[in-house]
Amino acid sequence: MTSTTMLAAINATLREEMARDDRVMVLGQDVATLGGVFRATDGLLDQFGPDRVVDMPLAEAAIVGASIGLAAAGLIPVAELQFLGFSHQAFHQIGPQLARMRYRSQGRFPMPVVLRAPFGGGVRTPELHSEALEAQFVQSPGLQIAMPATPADAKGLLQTAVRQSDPVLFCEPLRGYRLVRGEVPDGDADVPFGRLRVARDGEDLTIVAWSAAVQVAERAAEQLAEERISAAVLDLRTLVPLDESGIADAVAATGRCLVVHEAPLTGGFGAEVIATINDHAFYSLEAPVARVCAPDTPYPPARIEDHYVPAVQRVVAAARATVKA
Amino acid sequence: MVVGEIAEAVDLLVVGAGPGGYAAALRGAQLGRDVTLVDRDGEDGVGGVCLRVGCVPSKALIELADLRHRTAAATGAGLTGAAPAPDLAAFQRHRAVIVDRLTGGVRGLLRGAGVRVIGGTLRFTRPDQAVVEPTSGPPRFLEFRDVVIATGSRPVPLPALHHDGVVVLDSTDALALDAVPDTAAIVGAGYIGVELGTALAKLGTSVTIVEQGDRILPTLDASLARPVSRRLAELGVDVLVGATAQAYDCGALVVDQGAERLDVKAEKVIVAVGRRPNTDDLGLDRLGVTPGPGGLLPVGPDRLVRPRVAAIGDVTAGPALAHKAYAEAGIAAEALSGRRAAFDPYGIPAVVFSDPEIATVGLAADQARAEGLHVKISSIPMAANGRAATIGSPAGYAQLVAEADTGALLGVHVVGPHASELIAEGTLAIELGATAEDLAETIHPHPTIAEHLEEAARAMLGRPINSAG
Amino acid sequence: MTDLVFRLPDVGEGLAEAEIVEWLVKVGDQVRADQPVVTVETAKAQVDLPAPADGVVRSLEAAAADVVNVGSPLFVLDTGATAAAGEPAPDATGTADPTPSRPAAGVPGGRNGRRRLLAAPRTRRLALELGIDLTELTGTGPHGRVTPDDVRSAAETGPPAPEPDHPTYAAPAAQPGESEVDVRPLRGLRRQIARSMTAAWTVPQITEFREVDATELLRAHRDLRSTVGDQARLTLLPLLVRTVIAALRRHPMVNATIDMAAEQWTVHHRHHLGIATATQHGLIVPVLQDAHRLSIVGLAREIVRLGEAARTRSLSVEETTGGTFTISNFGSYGTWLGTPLVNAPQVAIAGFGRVRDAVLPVAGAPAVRPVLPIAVSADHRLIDGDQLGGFVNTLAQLVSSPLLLLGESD
Amino acid sequence: MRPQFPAEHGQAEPWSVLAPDGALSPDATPSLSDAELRDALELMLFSRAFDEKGFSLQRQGRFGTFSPVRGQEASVVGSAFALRPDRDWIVPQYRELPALLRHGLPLETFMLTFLGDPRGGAIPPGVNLLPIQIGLAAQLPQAVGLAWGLRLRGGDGVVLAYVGDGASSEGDFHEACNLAGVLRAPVVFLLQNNGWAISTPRARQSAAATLASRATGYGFPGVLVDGNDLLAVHAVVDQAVRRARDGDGPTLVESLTYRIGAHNTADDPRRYVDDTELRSWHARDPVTRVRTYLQARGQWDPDHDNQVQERIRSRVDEAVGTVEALPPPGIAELFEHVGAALSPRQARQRADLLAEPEAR
Repeated sequence: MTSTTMLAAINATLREEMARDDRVMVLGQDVATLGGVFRATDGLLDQFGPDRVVDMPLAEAAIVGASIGLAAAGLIPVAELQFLGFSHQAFHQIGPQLARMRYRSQGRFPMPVVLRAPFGGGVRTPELHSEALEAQFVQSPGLQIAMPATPADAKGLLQTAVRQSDPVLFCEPLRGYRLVRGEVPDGDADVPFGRLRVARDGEDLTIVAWSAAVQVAERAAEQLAEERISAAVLDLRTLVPLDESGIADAVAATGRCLVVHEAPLTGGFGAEVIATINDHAFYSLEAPVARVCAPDTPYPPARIEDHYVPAVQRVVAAARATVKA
Repeated sequence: MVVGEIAEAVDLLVVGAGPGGYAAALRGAQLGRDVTLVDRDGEDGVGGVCLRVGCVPSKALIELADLRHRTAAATGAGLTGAAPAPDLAAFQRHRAVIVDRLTGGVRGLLRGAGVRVIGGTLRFTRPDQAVVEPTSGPPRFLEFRDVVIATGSRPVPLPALHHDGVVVLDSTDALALDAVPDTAAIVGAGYIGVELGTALAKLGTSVTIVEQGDRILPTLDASLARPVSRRLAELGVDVLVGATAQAYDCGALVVDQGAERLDVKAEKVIVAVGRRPNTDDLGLDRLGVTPGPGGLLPVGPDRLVRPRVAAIGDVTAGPALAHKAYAEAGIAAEALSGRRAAFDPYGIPAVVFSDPEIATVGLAADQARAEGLHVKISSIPMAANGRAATIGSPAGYAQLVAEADTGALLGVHVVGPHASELIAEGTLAIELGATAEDLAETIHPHPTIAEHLEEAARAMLGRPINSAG
Repeated sequence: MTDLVFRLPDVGEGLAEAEIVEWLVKVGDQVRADQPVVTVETAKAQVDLPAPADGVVRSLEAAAADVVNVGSPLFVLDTGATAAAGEPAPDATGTADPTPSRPAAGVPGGRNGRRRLLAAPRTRRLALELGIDLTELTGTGPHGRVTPDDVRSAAETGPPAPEPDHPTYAAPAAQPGESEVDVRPLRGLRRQIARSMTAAWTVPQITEFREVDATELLRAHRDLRSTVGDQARLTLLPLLVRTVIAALRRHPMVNATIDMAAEQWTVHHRHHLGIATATQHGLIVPVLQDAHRLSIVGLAREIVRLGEAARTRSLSVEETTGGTFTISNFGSYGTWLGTPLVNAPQVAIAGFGRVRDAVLPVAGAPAVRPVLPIAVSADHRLIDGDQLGGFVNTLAQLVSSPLLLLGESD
Repeated sequence: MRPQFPAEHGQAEPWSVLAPDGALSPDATPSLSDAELRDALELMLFSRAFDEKGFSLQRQGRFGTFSPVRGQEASVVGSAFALRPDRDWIVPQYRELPALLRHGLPLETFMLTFLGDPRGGAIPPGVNLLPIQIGLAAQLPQAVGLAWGLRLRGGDGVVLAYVGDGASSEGDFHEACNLAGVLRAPVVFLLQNNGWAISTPRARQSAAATLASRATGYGFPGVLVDGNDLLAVHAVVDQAVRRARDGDGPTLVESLTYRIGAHNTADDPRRYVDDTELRSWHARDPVTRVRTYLQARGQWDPDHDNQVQERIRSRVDEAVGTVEALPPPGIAELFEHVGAALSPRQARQRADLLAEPEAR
């Protein structure tokens, strides 16, 4: 076990996976010489050379499209989209192409492609850099969506992503890159997809979150504990596949639930979580499931983003209301 | 980082690597905290003003000046030959070695404790975030859990005298002189001005001290300052009180004293009119902290300004002394780490390395009275001390202030040789709640200056041995 | 200018000190030689001390009520000054370095009392850690010096420390006076009681009540009291303690403690009986250590001693911990029958109400007899109803026939 | 002085070998042998026959919407004949049936695709094809990645990617060409300029005089070829494939041809195609041209033609019979190959669907 940042965990995992399997390669904008704008791929070029660590033209569709071709040729591309906010420039290669190539080819072309994409607010970026777009990708069957919240999960989920044959959108919380530190196991972290993590146990309320919102939920839970409200925090880890039974069990145990996410409320993945609870834990509920999300506005400029991204106090207030409801 | 403020997690952030800052960092590390220490000068800044350009170099200079002066004075006491000439250039090299050794030691301690040291200018951007602008490279954003503000203070400039570092100097420049000036004017007769003036005079400079108030060392009791005043006169230092420095013109400091205008010939003008806390450029408003009068940060006994934010040293009220910062550092680190801690000394010793030295701790008699205490006072002249006579410095006295009915010591005030060392005993006695009797019954070695405290205690009990009282 | 320091002369014969009664001049005053300056009082007389020369008073080195040693400076006279001149107030802005200003030393209690608080730094830190206000302690050391032991014993009996994260920075003070209710913090013993009662309430407990003919018990008490005489103040309680111990011997598992965290329970072979005691501070339960070894007189004395110590809050830690069973003698303050709450982690408690006359069937005919109500509560996790019933039966039997105690082994 | 802009590119002449009347250009040497030409012609005839059969079946409700090759047979077959199916790859759009057949795709598989049967995507192992691509130009970045990957894997395979004049307006066309140029990927972009994107004429797609000229902007050659000239297309693509295999990078080949007929079975070209223009392209029919040439060389005659037609007919009929005899796909196939394994959620959905009464 070593304590490290999210970013360091990602970098180390990429290095380990590339060393383990020479089919694994890294491509994207500024990933080679610069080592990534956030240094996630720092040092990989030196270790693995220009054929396996490749600076790409500024063309998201080409990066994803080429990854499809590389996978068809038998490689395991780990492509970096510099920001998830720019993924729309490649969306037509992700949803209708990458996600369904295995299906289209009836299994002839599985797509072991990992798309790494930093995202998330609170870091004062210019426009289009911070958007939490995860829900927009959920409707692309065949695509798996991993959203780690901790360094250990960043490693474990990235290992799992690289080592299996289906495409993965691997969303990395920008804000957590250097901020979130934690123990990372040596060797295989063994974090399967579709199995949520109980970040904190609690009895009065279950807070469901993923990625950077997990830390927000945990901090809220700490505050709630001071008010003698015992809040469990679930880290979904992957949205697709979704740990339905994990959610249902946890919510049934507390009878109350609050979903926190950074994306706008309407059509956000929180709605899917609540629908899942509706399907599997409705009769255990003691209060309506609440949501703390971004408002239905465009992602705002930096000076007002703190009003947009769910803050600890908003989560605390919603939790109080849910517990009292 | 091309875009965005990708913050790094910091557990305990300490701003400023002076005595307060590095001590807080080390104590924090001892408590198991992951400590990041930010200083404008990075590793080079470790030690702060005190170790690098303040107390330590100043004491080295005073030592040199004193040595030279006493050597000259000893011609009648058993030494012959010409007094050695001062060589400040050599002194500066010597000083660099001392400072390097001391700061190097601290750097080693910090490394050993796993403290991360970052160089750059820090500003707070949010209640839990700060940005550090290194001298080169992109800014770094630190998101911290707890912070200790230990940014210290800087000399206050006088608008009338533009600091140029060549003629108009501050104390830092003065300690970096590589030649002894023939003439110097010192503006401000506080402890820095008096110390520098004394040292320069002993090195051969013709010194004039210009003070706006009516006497030197205005913040100390007049009786403490009196022997120093006399000594300055003996050293040929001109002290102009009730005088205001107006300008520097044609090699002279223009001084208004009452209705008179004087030209004080001065190769160098040293401005020592006080220090100002470094709290103005820290973005404290973003941190949610508002400095009080004079830029000082209001703190509680645990040195917290607000939860998770502590301030220590010169940025808080009280004497701007390294040992105060040092003591507060531990309190702040402990309080931020969830321990109960309070800065609660009975006395903070204060020392002026004047000639003779002044050292004081605890309450003066009038302060004690203001506290509602009944006091007894005992004051014994240094002339009664044999060791002082052998040093050739019989000026000064030792005064004890004690509670009348219990005899518990409230204040110890010493003017005389080695007063700076002596005061530690007084501090200990006060902190332990010792009485004059305790002190009188404690055997002190003879012949030492230290036994003078025993004598003062005996006098208080009405049974002096060596002094008639 | 020439400063003349006037020191306290020996105005008597061999006097060491004098107290300042009154200053007759103030700083800045012009005085003439031989003008009275200060009135002092020695052990022998009150005298006025005159100025030694003409001059201006520069400073007064002592204040009224100070005791000054012979030889100590009393005042300073500037004999070179001819005109009266007040000391100009130093200009705070840019006159001189503000440091080292003499630090205001913290003298706890100085503002309120006139006594210096004597406590070493280690003691002060300990007080801080334990949340003890030193100014409220009387030290046992020389001159009232507070020792670490003083602090520790205050902590054991005094108010517990506030929460460690309680902010010490300034918080707005509550506005008093306008409220219709009196809101008070739950502190000290009351908080401890509240906590232990809350803990007691979490124990699932059952209570069995019994009314016992106390005729024999009262007779035994009367006989014993005449035997004991002045040796001790013998109440009914020592007898009840004896009875309880005998019943516990026959039902050992009632003399037990339970630890749910470890999921185990402990049967105690020694009998440390807690005696619930009402004090003006609140409920305190001193423990009769090894009560089974004490004679009736010993019990009586120990009960009195502990009760007194409880009321003066001078019980040691050992005297309030380690109980294996508790007796609540609520009859002593008039209660007829009540439900005692199990004093966790003990598993049972016996309550004795006030003896009163009641009509009982005696040999088939109604008779008026003194009746002692007994209520025993037990932790139902460990003690089943029949077990409790068995214990209460034994207890009732022994109370109604104290002679049976003779058959009990010690 | 004002800046001087370079002149617009004028109309370049497409590379051609066989004249519309089947005459070999005087200075040309055929790049295909007579035997290869006979095979090529048979494949062109097969394509045309299948187009007719497909239309017929579609009108009977026995076939889905599909896009005929008619008019573009030389372009498709000529380019495909430049490849070695064992190592080279084809990345199709969707109007390249004869190329896919030559590369090894069973006709039945192709037909299943246009029957709306998921099994149509099942390209047999060893057949170097990506599936038909309905998303226009989306295949191009994939083709570049594939070519790059083949090279990274140490092979010398070349990728031939088909695209049309309409799809060349897509952003993916630009991104793919740009990337291919940067990587010097072994890929040949065969841009079949058939004049139409459904009803939108070539002139509405680009102001460039030729689409081949765009290659200059990507740093590799662009070649204009007579797309109705089998030998010309083959010669040009052969040369491009050779370059790619030798590590000289990509080539853009604009094959100037014409869609004789509808965009697909749902289209009615009479609404937008000018009759005169259509007739002029009939006169330049790619099949006639090769047949005339081979007949002139004594390599083809009406008897042989009849045998070939008969062979084609029976092969098509056989394929129709085979696919129509296959059991239809059902709910199970809905969930096949979505991923390596079904998620619990997908598994439950599958079970729920299978449990519905109409499913049984």
